[in-house]
This record gives sequence, C-alpha cells and structure tokens, in this order.
Amino acid sequence: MTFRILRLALIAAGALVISWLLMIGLTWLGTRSESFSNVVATGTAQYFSALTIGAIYALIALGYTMVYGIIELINFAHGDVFMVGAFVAYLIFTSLGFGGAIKSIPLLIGILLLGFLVTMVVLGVLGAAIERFAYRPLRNAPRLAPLITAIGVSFILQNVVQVLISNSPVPSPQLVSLEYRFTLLGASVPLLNLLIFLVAVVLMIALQVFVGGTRLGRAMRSTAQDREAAQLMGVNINATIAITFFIGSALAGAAGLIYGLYKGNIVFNLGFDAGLKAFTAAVLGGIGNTVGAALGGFAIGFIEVAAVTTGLSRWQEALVFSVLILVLVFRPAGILGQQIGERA
Amino acid sequence: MTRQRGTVEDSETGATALGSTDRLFDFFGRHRSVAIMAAMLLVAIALPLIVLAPPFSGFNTQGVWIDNFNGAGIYVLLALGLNVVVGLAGLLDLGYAAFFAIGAYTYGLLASSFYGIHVPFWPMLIVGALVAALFGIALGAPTLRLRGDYLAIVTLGFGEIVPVVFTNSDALTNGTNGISGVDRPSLPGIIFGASNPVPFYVTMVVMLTIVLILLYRLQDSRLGRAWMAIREDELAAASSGVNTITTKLLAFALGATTSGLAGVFAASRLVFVSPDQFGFTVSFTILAMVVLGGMGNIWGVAIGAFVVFIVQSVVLKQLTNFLQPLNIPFLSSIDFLQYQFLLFGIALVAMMLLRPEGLFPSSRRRRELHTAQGDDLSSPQESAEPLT
Amino acid sequence: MQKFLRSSAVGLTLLLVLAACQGNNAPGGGSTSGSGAGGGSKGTVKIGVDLPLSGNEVANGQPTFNGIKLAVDEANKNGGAGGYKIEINKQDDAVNGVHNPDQGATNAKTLVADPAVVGMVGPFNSNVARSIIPVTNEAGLAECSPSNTAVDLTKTGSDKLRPQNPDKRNYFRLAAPDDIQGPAMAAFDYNDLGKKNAYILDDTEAFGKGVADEFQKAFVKLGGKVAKRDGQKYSASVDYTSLFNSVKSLNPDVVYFGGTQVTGGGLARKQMVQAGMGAIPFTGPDGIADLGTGGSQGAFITLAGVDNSHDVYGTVAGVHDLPSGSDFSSRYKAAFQNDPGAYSAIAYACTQVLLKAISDSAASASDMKSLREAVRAYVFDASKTYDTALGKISFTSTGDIKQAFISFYKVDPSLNGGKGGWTFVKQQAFEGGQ
Amino acid sequence: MTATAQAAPAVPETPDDVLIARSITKQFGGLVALRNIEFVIPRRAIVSLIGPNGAGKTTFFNVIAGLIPPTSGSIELSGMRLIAPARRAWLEPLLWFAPPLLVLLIGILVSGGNIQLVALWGLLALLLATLILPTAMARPAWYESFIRRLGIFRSARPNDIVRSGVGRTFQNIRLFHNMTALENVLVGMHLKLRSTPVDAVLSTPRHRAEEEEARVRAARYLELAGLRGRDDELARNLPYGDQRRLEIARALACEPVLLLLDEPTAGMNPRETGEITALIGRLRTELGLTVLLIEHDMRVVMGISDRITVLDQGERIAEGTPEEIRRNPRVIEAYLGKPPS
Repeated sequence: MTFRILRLALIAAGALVISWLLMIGLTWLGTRSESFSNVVATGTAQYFSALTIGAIYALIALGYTMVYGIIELINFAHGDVFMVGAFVAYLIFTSLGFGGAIKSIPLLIGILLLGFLVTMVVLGVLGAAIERFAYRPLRNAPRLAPLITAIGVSFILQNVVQVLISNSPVPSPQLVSLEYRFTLLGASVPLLNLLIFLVAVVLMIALQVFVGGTRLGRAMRSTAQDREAAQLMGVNINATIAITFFIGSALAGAAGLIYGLYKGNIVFNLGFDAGLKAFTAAVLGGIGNTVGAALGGFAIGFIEVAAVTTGLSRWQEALVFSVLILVLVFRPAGILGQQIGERA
Repeated sequence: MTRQRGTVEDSETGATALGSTDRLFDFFGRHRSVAIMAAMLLVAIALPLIVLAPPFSGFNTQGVWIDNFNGAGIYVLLALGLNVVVGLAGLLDLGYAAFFAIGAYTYGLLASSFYGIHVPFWPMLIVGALVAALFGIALGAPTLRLRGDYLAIVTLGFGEIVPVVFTNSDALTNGTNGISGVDRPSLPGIIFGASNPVPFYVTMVVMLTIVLILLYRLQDSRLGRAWMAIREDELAAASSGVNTITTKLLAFALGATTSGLAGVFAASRLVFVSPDQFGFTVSFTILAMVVLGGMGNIWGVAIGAFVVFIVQSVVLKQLTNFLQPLNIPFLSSIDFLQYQFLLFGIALVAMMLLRPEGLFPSSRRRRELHTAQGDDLSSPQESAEPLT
Repeated sequence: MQKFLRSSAVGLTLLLVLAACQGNNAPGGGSTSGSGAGGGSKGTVKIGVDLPLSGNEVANGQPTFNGIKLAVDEANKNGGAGGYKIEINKQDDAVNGVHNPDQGATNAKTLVADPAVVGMVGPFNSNVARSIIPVTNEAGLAECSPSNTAVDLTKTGSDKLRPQNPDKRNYFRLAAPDDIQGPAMAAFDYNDLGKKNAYILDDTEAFGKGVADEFQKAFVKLGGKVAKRDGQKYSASVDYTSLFNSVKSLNPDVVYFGGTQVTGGGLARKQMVQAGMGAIPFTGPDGIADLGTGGSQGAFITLAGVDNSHDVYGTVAGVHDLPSGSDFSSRYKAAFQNDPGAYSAIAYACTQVLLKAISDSAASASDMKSLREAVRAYVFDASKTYDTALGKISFTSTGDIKQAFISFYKVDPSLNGGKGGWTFVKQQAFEGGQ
Repeated sequence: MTATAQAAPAVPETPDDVLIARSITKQFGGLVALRNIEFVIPRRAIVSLIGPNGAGKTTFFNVIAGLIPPTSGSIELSGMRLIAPARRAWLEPLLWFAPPLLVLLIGILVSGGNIQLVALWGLLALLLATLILPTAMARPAWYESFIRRLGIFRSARPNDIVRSGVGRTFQNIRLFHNMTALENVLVGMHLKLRSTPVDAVLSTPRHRAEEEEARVRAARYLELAGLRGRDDELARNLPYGDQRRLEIARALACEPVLLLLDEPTAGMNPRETGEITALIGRLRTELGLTVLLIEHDMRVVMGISDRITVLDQGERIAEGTPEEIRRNPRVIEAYLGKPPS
C-alpha cells in the first residue's frame, strides 16, 4: 500500500515536471521569442493556469466518472450541478456580506471552510435528490431514457437559476485577493492558483481514501462491479447510489466554489460547457476510473492552454476533441481505463 | 415483420371473419409501401386543415403553420436518420448535427454565388446525401473499435469539430458569416418563396414518404436484421457471420444520408448557411426526439420529432402571444419565453418518467411488455444489454 | 393518463410559483402590449420584434427589447402613432439558448403573416439578419436592426439577401457598420492614445470577428503593428488568462476586443488585469461600451470589476453629447430599475423611426397592407429626417444612417460614487452609406 | 480414425480433417491459458473437449472462433490457414495512408499557395481515405488476398470464420434478446443471403423471393431444434432450455461444416439434456455436421463422442476414444476423485 502510494506520488511528480517542460517548449514554439527568460516566464505562467483550469475540470470529472462507474449513466445534468454550486457559494458569501477580498487570514480560512462545507452539503443533497426523482424511477428503463431526463434536469436547473438570480453573468466574490502572488522563474502567479490545485488534490486524495478504505466505499465499488451480487451480499443499492451522487455532486459543488473564486464571474449556463469538457476529461482518462478522471481533467486543461499558447486559440475546442479521438483510437477505453478485450 | 405478423394474425382469427376494416389493414399489412404513401397523403392533407381550427389557429396562420411543418419535416428526416444509427444499430451518436451541417454546406457551396457555381436543387439532393454519407463513413471509421459511451463522446467530438472547421475556414466557407444568397429550388411554373411554403411542403412530404418507405424496407432486410443483431449483442452477431465493421459503417452512412437530405433542404429553404445553425444543442435535440418518439420504431420517431419540434419552435415561442388575447387571469401575464427551458426540461423529464420506452415503443417492445411474465429464468446477460 | 395530468399540474404550479418570485425582478417581462392611457381610435398596429430572448442571449435581447417597449409605451401614452394604438409582436430567435438563424426566419414568417405588423425591429445577430432579410424583403416589411453591423447587410453583397425583390430595400439599421466602427477605434488608438502595437482578440462570432477584422485592416494601414491576433469562442466557462499570459511578452500597448459584453468583454478585461496587464488600455466596439453604471446587472463595469475598468474605451454609434441621451437613460431606469444595455437606446431610436414613419404615412394608407408598404417607402425616402434619442438622423438610400457619428466613451471609475460609469470622450463624423 | 491413444505425439492428419490446430499457445499477460495444443477434428466426427474448470476449453474455443488471436501457432480450417498471430501488421497502415497523403502532397505542390485549390486536393485526399479505410477495415476477400501477397497476415475475425464454415454457441447464452426467434435464425443465415441493401430498398423480385425462402428455411431450422411454433416469440421471453435450442438453431443457420457447442446442456434437467444429446447426434447423421463439444456432463460426453480431448491447465493431457479416456490415469488424476460416469 505504501509502496503504491509512493509510486503514484512519484509518477505524479514526474508528470508535473514533464508537463512543465513541455509547456515551456510549446511556449517557445508559439512565441518564437529570442529571450529565453521570457519563454520560461510565459511558459511557467501558462503552466499554472493550465493546472488551475485542469483542477476544476478534474473535480467535475470525478462526479461524472463516479456516477458512470456505478450506474453507467452519462449524467448530463452534472455540469449544471457544478453551476448551482458556484451560485450557492455566491449566495453564501454575499449574504454574509463578503463581496471582495478578505484581508484577515484567519477570517478568510474560516469563511472558506464554511463555504466549502455548506456548498458541498447543499449540492450533495441536490445531487441525491436529482437521482431520487429523475434517475431512480428509470433504473430498469432503456439506457437512453435517463440520458434524456438528465438533459431535461439540466434545462430545468439552468432556467431556475436564470429566473431566480440573473440572466446575465454575476460577479462572484473573489475572497482570496489576487494580490497575494509568488514569483517563480520570472512568472508572477497568484497564490490562489496554487491553493486551487492543492484543494483539488486534497479532495481527490480524500475521495480515493474514502472509496478505497471505508465500508461505504467498498459498497460503492461492489455495486459498480455487479449490482445484483452486491445486493445479494446485503449492500443497500439505493443508498449506495444515492451516496455516490451525494459525493459526486459535493465535489462538483466544491469545484463551483473554486471556480467562482478563480474566475470572479459566474453565469447560469456555465455548467453545460464546463460539464461537456469535464465529461470529455472523464472519458479521456477512462470513464469509471477516478484517477483517470483527474488525469483527464488536467490533460484537458493543459491542451486548452497549449492551444492558446501556440497561437491556435480558434481551434481550441477542435484540438481538445482531436486529442481525445486520437487517444481513443489507440486506447479505446481511455488512458487508464480497463482495456476490456472482447469477452466470450 | 409487419407482414409476417399480419399473416400470423390472419391464421389465428380465421380469414372468414375479416370485416372491411380488417381487410383494409390486411391489405396495408401486405403492401406496406402503399400504406405509407396513403398515410403520408392523409397526414399531408389533414395537417394544414387541422391548424385552421382552434387552438392551433391561435398560434399561427395556416401559411406559417405550413412553413413550420417544413421545419418540422427537416427534423423528422434528421431523427429518422439518427434512428438508424441509435435505434437500430445501437450506436450512440451525439454529434449527428455534423452531417446536417455537411449536407447544408454542400448545397450552400455548390448552389450560391459564393463560388459562382449554381447546381440545381434536385440533383443536389442526391449529391448532398452522398457527400454526407461519405462523411458518415469517414467519421464513423475511427469509432468502430469503441464501445457504448466512448463512441458517444467521439461522435460528440466530431459534432464539435465540424462547425469549428466551418467557422475558421474563412477562404473556403466564408467563415463565421456563413454563405448567404443560397439558391432556392426551381421548377418551371412554381415559385419556391419565403411567403409560399406550399411547394416546399409538397417536396418535403414526397421526400419523407420516400425515406420512410426505404427505411422500412431496409429495416426488414438482411441489413436491418444485422443492425439489430449488433445492437443486441455485437459478439454474437459477429459469430453469426455479420461483418460488424461494414454493417456499422453502413449504419453511419445511411444515417448521414437522410441528414444530408435534410441539410440540403434546410439550406435551400433558409437561403443561408452558417456555422451557428449546427451546434451540439441540435444534436441533443435530435437525440431527444428519437428517444421520446420510441427508439427503433420508425413511425414513433417521426411523430416524436414532429411533436418536439412543434413544441419547441412553435408552441413555446408563441405561447405568450397565444395566451395574451385570451385574458385568462395570471396566465396571460406570464412571459413564457423566459420559461422555455423550464417547460421543455419538465416536459422531457415527465415524458421519460411516464413512458420510459418512448411515446410509441416499437412493436417488439410492446410485445415484450405484455409478455414480460414468466421469464424468471432469464440469463444474467440481460442487464448488459446495450442502449435499448 | 391521470398520472400524466397530475404531473403536468405539478409542473404548472412550479412554473407559476417561479413566475411569482420573478415578478419584481424584471418588470419588462410581463405584458407586451402598451398599457398607455391614450391609444388610437383607428385600431391597432403592431411592431414586430425578433430578438434572442431566452437562454444565454437574453442578456443581449432583454435590454434591447426594453428599449423598444419603452418607446412604444411612451408613444401610446401620447396617443399612439397616426391614430393607431401600438402593440408589440415579440418573437424569440434563440433555440436552446443560442440565437438560431432558422428560428429567426420562422419568426419573421410569423411576423410577416400578421397583417397588423407594419414594421419590425431586430434581429440582434447578423447571421440571423441574413436569414430574415430574404423573408421580410419578400413581404416588403420595413425592418430596423439596432445592432447588426455586418457590412454586407446593406452594402456590397446585400443584393444576395433580396432574391425576390432586389430593388425594393426594406432593411435599415442604426448601428454603425463594422467598416466604420472598427477603423474609428483604430484611428483613436493610433492617433489619440498614441498606441502602435495592438493585440486583437475576437469572439469568433459574426459581429466580433467582423469588427476586429476591420480594426486590424485600418490599424495596419495607419502604420500600427499587430502583436498577435487571437480568436476565443465564447462559452460560459471561457478563460482568458492564458491568452493574456501568452501575449504579455510581446509587449502590446493596446488591446482591441472584438465582441460584446455578453460574449466575454467584461471577463476579458478582468482577467487581463489579473494577468498583470492592467496598465494597457482595453478598447472595443459598441458591444463593450454598454454605458451601464457599475453594479447594475450584467454591465461591463460590474463584470470587469470597477477596480479593473480603468483605461477602458469603447465606440458607440451615433451622436451622444445630447441632453436627451441622459434623459433616455433616466427614463429607462425609471421604467425597468436597471441601466440600459448597450443596445437599448439604439433600439429605442429604431422604434422611434418606425413610429414616425407610421404616423406620417397613416393618413395615406387605406389598409394594413398599404400601410406596411407606405412605412417601408417612407423609411427609404432619403429626404426624411427623424428626431431620436440618438439625435437628428436620416438614412441613405441603402438603409445606413446618413450622419454616421461615432462617439468615444471611456470608463471613469470614480463616477456614481465610486461604482464607475462611462464618460463621453469625443465624437467624430464619418461618411455614411456608400 | 485409427490413431493411437497416445497423448504426446501430434495426432496424424488426414486430408479430410475439418480443423487442424498446430501448437496453439495463448498467453494473457503472464498467464499461459493454452500451451502448445495440437488438435485435429476429422470430418463428420463428434469431438469433445473436457477438463476441469479453468483448463482453457473456452479459450481454445474462442481462438477457433476468431475471437482472440493466438500468441503462437496456427489453425487451418478446411485446408485454409486462417488463424495465426499477425505478421508485419505495421506495414498495413502505411498502405492505407500513403495514397491520400501522396495526393495531398501533390496537391500542395501543384496548387502553388492557392488555399482553395489546396483544399480541393485535400478533399480529394479525404475522399480517397474514406474509400480506402473502410474497405481495409471491412476486409473483403480480395483485399485479404492482396495483403497476403505482400506478406502481411492477420488472423481471421469471427465473421470470416463463419464464412469458412464454423458455427458456434456460447457458454452463457448470447441471443438477440429483443428480436424474435425467427429473426435470430435469420441473422444466422446472414452470409447465406445474397440480396444487397440496394435490392432491399428497391424491393426487387429477387430480394422478395429470397426473403420468402429464407423465412421458410429459418422456420425449418427452428423446427429442427425443437422450437416449432415459437417463431414469433421474442428471444428474451423464451424459457431457458428453448433459448439454448434457439442458439443451436441460429448456429445451424450459418450452414456450418463444423459446429462448436459450448456446454449446450448446462443448467438443463435430465429430460432436456437427453433431448439435446439426441439432437446433436441427429445433426451428424442428418446434416452431416462435424461437432466440437465442450461439456461437463460426462454422460453426454461419453454417450456421443467419437473422440475426446482432455485439457488441464492449458495443456492437452489426453486424447482418445471415450473408452481410452475413461481409463486414462492422468485424466482421473486431473479430475481428482471425480470419476467419469
């Protein structure tokens, strides 16, 4: 176990360094600047924005992949759950009277923790409720039926937020001042970016520990493997699936909160686009695989930034999907997905 | 299979007991193409008359309704094509609008002053369908090894890439501005105009009739059975001698064909083609139409597409204008335009919860529901059944 | 069936509850008919409106629609136009939340088929205009767009949009075309601000890309350099940080954003400042200069943040050092409790033009059909002039505004008690039409 | 047929052998599922494959059926070497992509910077690719022989195996559940029907005649398998035993020379087992089929087999007539106190 964690950490560290070098190389390709220090500085700045975007995608992708793993449903409403998370955090912060950066560090930490807690719980409940009303009745229906209700739920969530809050973007409070920065190799990076990355990593590790080491986690894994068998073993299927939705949606809620802090701008329809990207990330990593989802999220963030860096901003989306298609052509079950051969 | 069932029922009820209506059904059961033609003719005549009566007349005038039917017809074509891919062959395609775009652009480029080429509409119907079919094969080929939802995301990717390519190829497709001044169809003595939707209507009805007949024939042929076999169990299909690759590619190609037709028709009706008509929301709408109508059932899908289009593009859009003059307290003062998403979303969820199999489940599904008892010995394999 | 009824009843109830909650948020939403005391004796005529009014684009459509509604309400209060009471036939061209040319054409057909519709305002997007104009042209319905700026809608290439009646123009607009607005800002950047190295970013949509192209042409012609040209398709989860990171080392001294507030303007400025490029001026077309104060819903300054909105410049079509300009803004505020959007005033002016055409030609027209034609002919009579919220204007024979004035605006963060607002910088006349 | 009962030396081949497997090895990662299996099935024989669980029987079946390629070794079906590890497979993609890329290159060189011309050439290249790629993937016979001439070899896929006369059933029934029994059988006849999609669309007389005849024939297969009158029932609604029969009927519809039956009596009661055993016997006598059978029920195996091969842990430990196998000490050992019959 320790060995496995150590190996994983080493691989992750290696990937981080390699992608950093890669980004600097791409920056050189894109800018063709003669000044080496300029290239390194730009590349580093780009690298950190890729990590931040990737972390958000990864957190959303986790929810997709967990739900898919357990009931094989592409939960198209998940992106909108993320959006609702951003708005819940917005409502919490503004109702407490915080519209901008908080100077006092202890207060900031307290408010953030409170925000995370409330957002994640509210969103978890919302996710479980959606499952209860829109998906559970269709568990034995044809497989595309819940896909359509998912699209319907997505429309409903969007319209409700639009009508109740705003039909145009809303400035979300950026509690962590962007003036806190650190300089690395000539690039000035907001501390917030690092914070977001760390929060995402902590949440992912917590999820891994939960799924890997607790009774509930075991119930989830066994349900994902074989629902009937798990049921025979005394696993409460309905509760397990509800908990999966709860956790996935709570993570999306955390992602929403982070997104609001980072972007400072939220809008009722941001979920669909972000959700689509996150879903792509989940598939890229190997859907059903939580580590893969995280990996896919970071990969998509990286590709998006790389596209901009190399001057291909107009082709950003096309590039993301081209990479996806290429990966799937050679690894039909994603990067880390189980490459199931044809079984008899 | 309809024919088959007809004969079985005959032998059960006894041919002597047939009434005149039964005889009619029997006739149509045997000559399905004639039945389709008769039904389409009936529908084509009835629709413009129905809308003269309230409440439909409150929404739009007859002329506009007919034009709306033309729009609905486009989506019916699209849904019929997607039904081949998703409903029959069981391949979840989330980027189907790409072929619609390709059909429309084929016509837009070859029948406008953009390149100065003006190929007439009628041959272009076939050209557009063929080009879309080719692209169906080209975009289908990389997905052949993929299963289920991996296939879905790759097709979604193609659905995203195709409009991006049209948007960014300024020199070739006029980029984001699209191609305006696309030719309308022409026939001697008949004007295809914006204010005269009837020629378009007739064209659409004829196209739909032909497509319906062809699809029914294909569905009951060796190819149709191979599609369904792949949908049910790809491995068993291959082990029964079905070449899964050719069969899947044919499904993509045939699915794309009808959307190519739809694209050509749409471009000539709108006299304008631009990338923003083919976003992924179009793909999702078509998929919703197929599932709501009842996957795999050709008539069901056609009706589903028709209903969803009319609800989305006519009823929800005109609801406010419709209710206002009625002076119903409260209802008349709501601006329904703001709640379109909500209403459409609720409609999607409610319909799926009430009828998980779609509005008109295919006949085999109905039979399954009626005879579902007594298969407690069913094999565990059933839960792994793809898509359907 | 019972189950179905029950669930639809639940849905309806939910809907009504929401509607009730929503009631005080957007008073513009409700009844579309004028509620004026006056109204005409001769009956009712309608002004057709086609705008994106749902989903993402409602942020564009609703303020624009409010401008039209304000004009109609005011006219009805003063006795209508030409003895007619004015109503609005409102159409939404957004499908699944995105403007859709196909739906636009369908809506235009609906409007054209309504005999009482004698004039039309809209659409919002140039691509929708390209599908609508063939329809309205065939019906001879005067159509005024408050926001279409694509050059080919009125000038070279516009005959393609009129296959049926090539000689009978019906489409006119008040927005300054791209080939005026873009070069205007190019000259302003180059001459007035003294900037020589521009970073140009567009939203890849018809308007944004078109105006940015024209800006680029003119800027290079003046002798300026383009540091980098990018296009970032707007999606609600778009991120501009990496774009600005990548251009920082190229040292641009001015940024031009081709796009609107709704396709990312405010966010782009915010992330630009956060990427450490706050000292560089951010300039853009009328989609940026929405003239809304900071804090009002969806305004540029609100989204960019007032702290980030310094050195932001925008062009606005029309004459703007008018007392009536601020007057409009306060009336709008009184009616809708929010600041006007970028295109509210211009939509208001569009409606004013149509109303004047209706009232002046009402006497000569015997029925609705002839009134529709009379209104169309009236607008394309180049000798007519109109008093509008944008000042005294008249049109060329192609349907572009004759007195093509471009006003330059700048954000002043100290205005409105520190909430920020736009101040007038200067205005400039251009040759209108061809 | 008079081969010795020795397990170790290769079984002598006669020209009339339906299937000849030469030292088949299959590895899954580190696990050796099959090790150097030599195997021959004479025409019109009923051969059984037995062995304890995990012996590699189903793996061997899947290799024969073209589902999984062997790691080494080869299989000849009716004299054609169809199954073997791929050779020079990397060459093949070059064949696919070279022509379109060449066209594109020529286009770029010829059009001298005119982007519209380049795009036209690009479209041409794309067209070429769309023609080549699907053809290559569909692998029609002429393509297969063409690449073999270039020294490229790829193992045959399941449908090619069916074409060369092998029909199969599955251990865990794999029917087309939402299709009727008759339609299931009709899918089995897929390769025997000649009408093209164009025929179907035009509803040519040839197509209609063929469909009529196919339905009659399919009904006969159903009858043969003991499913008379259940033509119109959905496969999923059939009772378990009938589902097994339907699978056999579907396999028969392929008109195979060699029929692979994977535990056809699993989960059946003694009466049904007897019926299936009788059916298998009739298949040989009436249709002249060769049958390869995996079976756990020793009564069935001993009752109808001409020869029996025993696998244990991926190795062939014995081969011979039922009598010989019954007495073979290694087999008894492998089954550990589970004596035959």
